[in-house]
Parts: sequence; structure tokens; C-alpha cells
Amino acid sequence: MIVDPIVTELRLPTRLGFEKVAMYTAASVAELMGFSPDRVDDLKTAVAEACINAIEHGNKLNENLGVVVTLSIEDESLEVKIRDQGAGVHKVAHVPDIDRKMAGEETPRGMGMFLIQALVDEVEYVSEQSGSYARLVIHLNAEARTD
Amino acid sequence: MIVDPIVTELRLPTRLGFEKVAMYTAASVAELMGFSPDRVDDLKTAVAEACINAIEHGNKLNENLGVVVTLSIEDESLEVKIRDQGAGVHKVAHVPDIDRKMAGEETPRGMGMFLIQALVDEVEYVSEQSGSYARLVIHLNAEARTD
Amino acid sequence: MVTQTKTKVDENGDLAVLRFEGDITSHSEEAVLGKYRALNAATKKILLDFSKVPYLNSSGIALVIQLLMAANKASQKVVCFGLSAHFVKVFTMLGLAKYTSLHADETAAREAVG
Amino acid sequence: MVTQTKTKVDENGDLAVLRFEGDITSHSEEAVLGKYRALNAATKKILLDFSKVPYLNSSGIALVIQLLMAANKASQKVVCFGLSAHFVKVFTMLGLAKYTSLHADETAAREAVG
Ligand SMILES: Nc1ncnc2c1ncn2[C@@H]1O[C@H](COP(=O)(O)OP(=O)(O)O)[C@@H](O)[C@H]1O
Ligand SMILES: Nc1ncnc2c1ncn2[C@@H]1O[C@H](COP(=O)(O)OP(=O)(O)O)[C@@H](O)[C@H]1O
Repeated sequence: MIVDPIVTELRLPTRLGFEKVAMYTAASVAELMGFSPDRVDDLKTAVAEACINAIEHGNKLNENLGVVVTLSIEDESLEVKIRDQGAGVHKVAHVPDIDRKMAGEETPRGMGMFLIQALVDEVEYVSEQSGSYARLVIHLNAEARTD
Repeated sequence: MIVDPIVTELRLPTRLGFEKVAMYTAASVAELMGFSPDRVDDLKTAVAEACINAIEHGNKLNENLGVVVTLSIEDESLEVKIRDQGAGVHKVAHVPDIDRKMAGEETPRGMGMFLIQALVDEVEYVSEQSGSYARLVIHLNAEARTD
Repeated sequence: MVTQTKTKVDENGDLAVLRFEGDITSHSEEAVLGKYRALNAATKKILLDFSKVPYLNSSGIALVIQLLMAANKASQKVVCFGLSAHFVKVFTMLGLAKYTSLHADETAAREAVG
Repeated sequence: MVTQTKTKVDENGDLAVLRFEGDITSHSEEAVLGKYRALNAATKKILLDFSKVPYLNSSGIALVIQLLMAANKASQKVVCFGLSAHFVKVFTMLGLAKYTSLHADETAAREAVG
């Protein structure tokens, strides 16, 4: 049994493209834990989307700010916090409506938060004085999400 | 032209196995920079060996200590510092002698520092009060090392 | 610091194949929509080849949706192939399978487009 | 937190093939030396299959050197195959090519061992 979680921390510059670094770092921690390739793919997309949001919306592309990704290995799950220096998320994930998108009634974008929620087991958005974070949890023994 | 280097930082637990996380993090930064697959492989092995040494020899497997990997993107090169909380390296890399190894006159181990030096363009070992680091530099436009 | 997506275009009568190479992200507008807009006017059937795309993010998928919107208006049929199992799942979750079909390989895609 | 290396052993007369699967590191002693020591006494030729080994570190290579030492003493011939170009370079840098030969695939390795 692991008493203290084993923590890996990654500090990224606020630059689009670096979400891939977070993606591969998270994937390699998940692989060490024995996650299946399917679940590693789910995690990669979720972490990348959360980092893109931290870079674009949280830090508003301000290169003086940073993004911090904290990966905590627990007994049966991996927790990933993606922290930016912005005001945080104060809405629930919008469920994209492909018919409305195709009709031009809804922006073709706006799918990141929905994907994160669909691909991992738990999501939470927290705002603090010093910044905000998305907290993602993925369980080791859960099936790959197919819904 | 990049004035300030773009910095990515990774904090790892002192546990064997986590050198693979550093390996993939470094590889993904090098890929963003446009390094060739050959050179990315060289970097992966060098970073992994330096992290194993930081975990085993620097931090002596003490899980209360950490390893910090700093990746700084410069115009034409990537600098990687692998920092531990030990006393540092005070010798030059031993060149392994396969004949002596096969004859049992030299330990079969002792190849990590040699590999690091052979695979990247610059290596330096620095000791400070707070700890020590290996500093590796790999050039974007150098050929893959074949020597 | 962002690798450019390349697109090779094969045109043959009313059929066009867009072969993407590299990640599809917000930086891929020219590679996706630019190449689509440059297709010849006779194009009725479009194959999107994702077999050399290791990673798509939601902004990249938004470009694919914009392509599907334009093709829908122009009464062109679009089918996709070469997505990994993960991205087949993601496209399906997002509802894209309603406006395009997802095939394992080019042979299956060509059959589907008729 | 460290994945175990697996080794499948194929024995046929005086020829044995050790097929490694997974990373070869300081944790692979049983998978490399343990499996070598358990080979039947008639073994004269040994093929090491690295085609399913994504990563070897210097401690893992030290185990391969120990295997070569033991085989050398027992007058057994060892040949390797399936290493990536990167690890062919690393093995060569470290001088292992003096005590074993490195081949692209099993067919070439079997020919080399005679
Ligand atoms: N880290 C964040 N900080 C602040 N706002 C955010 C963050 N992440 C998401 N948001 C808000 O939620 C909205 C929806 O995000 P998302 O579903 O990922 O789609 P998109 O990024 O394409 O707009 C964003 O437009 C933004 O307003
Ligand atoms: N980060 C480090 N801190 C302290 N000592 C080190 C460090 N890295 C290497 N060394 C010393 O250098 C020696 C040679 O290291 P190396 O060539 O990697 O081989 P090995 O790790 O197999 O002994 C080690 O045994 C150790 O004494």
C-alpha cells in the first residue's frame, strides 16, 4: 500500500505545442503504473485538452506565466492537476451538438471540456487566489470509456 | 531569435523506473524542436542514464529526496540539467574496456557516464551546496554520434 | 515550435483524397480547409486519410467539422479512414459519425464512397 | 512500478533462442541470467531476440555482458538480433560486437550461428 502519493511535477511554458510534452509525461507515468494502452490514450487526450485550455484561456497565452502539471500516483488511480494562473472555469462542460454545429448555429469549437469529462473518471475545476486548476482522476481498473 | 530560453522543468521521485518519465519528457521537447529521430534516441538514453545515476548514486535511493530535470530550449540546442541532492561526480567518465570486463578484471557495470558522454555534444558535472547536477547539451544541427 | 501539417492531394475525376501528415491542431487551417477549398469544382467525393496523423486535438477536429459543413453545403460526400481506435472513439463521441463515415483503410473508404 | 521483463525460451538440440519482452534494466537479472542458466547442458548456440525490447539501460546491458562472459567460458556462441539502430550503435560503442554479432532479424542470426 502506498501511504504518500508518489508525485511527479511538470512546469511548462505558456506556449501552444507544449501540451504534447504534458501528454507524453502523463502517458509515461500511466505506463509505469500499468494502465492499458486504451486508457493511456484517453488520458493523453484529456491532459492535452486541459493544458491547451490552461495555455489559451487560463494564462491567455501570456508567456510570463506558467502551467504546472502535477501527477500523483495513488493505490488504484492517477490524479492529474493542471494548474494555470487565470480565474478558472465557472461553467459546466458544454455538450457539443453536432447538428447545431453543422447548421452554423453553434461554434465548431467548444469540445475540449466535454472530451476531458468523457475520457477520464473524475473531473473538477477549482479556483484559488493564486490561480486555478483542473483536477482529473483516472482509475487503474476501470474499463476504457466507450460512451 | 529566442532571447530567454524556453524552460520546461520536471520533478521526479527518487525511484528507479521514473527515468523513463524523464526520457519521454525530454524526447517530446526535442521533437517539438525538430530533432531527428536518431538524435532523439541519443538524448533519451543519455537522459535516462543521468537520471538513474541521480537516483542511485546522487540521492542513494532516498525517497525523501527529489530529482529535477530542467530542459532549456536555446536557438540551436537543448540543454538538460539533471539535478540531485548528493555530493556530485568528481571523476571523469570511465571508458569501459570490454576485454577486461569479459576477463572478469573490471565490473560489468560502469558504462553510464561513458554512454552519456558518447551520445550528447557536451557534458559537465557541477556540485553546489544545495546539490549537484549533470549538464547535457545536444545541438540541433549536429549529426547523430556514430563514434 | 509547432510542426506543420502537410497534405498531399490526389484528384481523379470527381474523387479527391486529402492525405494529411502530422498533427492536426489549431495550426492546421491551411492543411485542412485551405486544401479543401483548392479542390477542383467537379469534386463530388472526398476521402480524408488520417493514417499519418498521430495526434488531433479538439481545435483540429473543429477544422474537420468546418470541412464537413462546407462539403455538406456543396453536396459532396466525405468519408474518413486511417484513424486510430482512440480517435474513432473521439470522433464518434463528438457526433461526427453522423456526417461522415469512419473506415479502417483506404479500400474500405473507396468502397463506401461508391 | 517497474514492468517485469518476460523471456520465452525455444530450445532445439544444441540451439536455444531467448526471446526477451519488455525493458531490460537492473530488474531483469532473472529474465536474462536466470533463463540463460536454466538452458539445457547440450546448448552450444544461443540467439538473443531483442525485437520486443523497447529500452535497455546500461545496467541491463551489463546483464547481457555477464551472459556473454558465461557463454564464452562454456564455449557457446551467442548472436543477437532485433536491436533497433540506436541500440546496435550503443552495443557497438561499448565493444559488445567483439564478443557477439548483431543481426537485423532471426533469419540472418540463424545463418550466422551456422
Ligand atoms: N483553464 C481555463 N481557464 C479559464 N477558462 C477556461 C479554462 N478552460 C476552459 N475555459 C472556458 O471554457 C470554455 C470551453 O472550453 P472548451 O470546451 O475546452 O472549448 P474551447 O477551448 O474550444 O473554447 C472556454 O472557451 C473558456 O471560456
Ligand atoms: N549523480 C551522481 N552522483 C554521485 N556519483 C555519481 C553520479 N553519477 C555517477 N556517479 C559515480 O560515477 C560512477 C560511474 O557511474 P556510471 O558510469 O554511470 O556507472 P554505474 O552507475 O554503473 O556505476 C558511479 O558508480 C558513481 O560512483
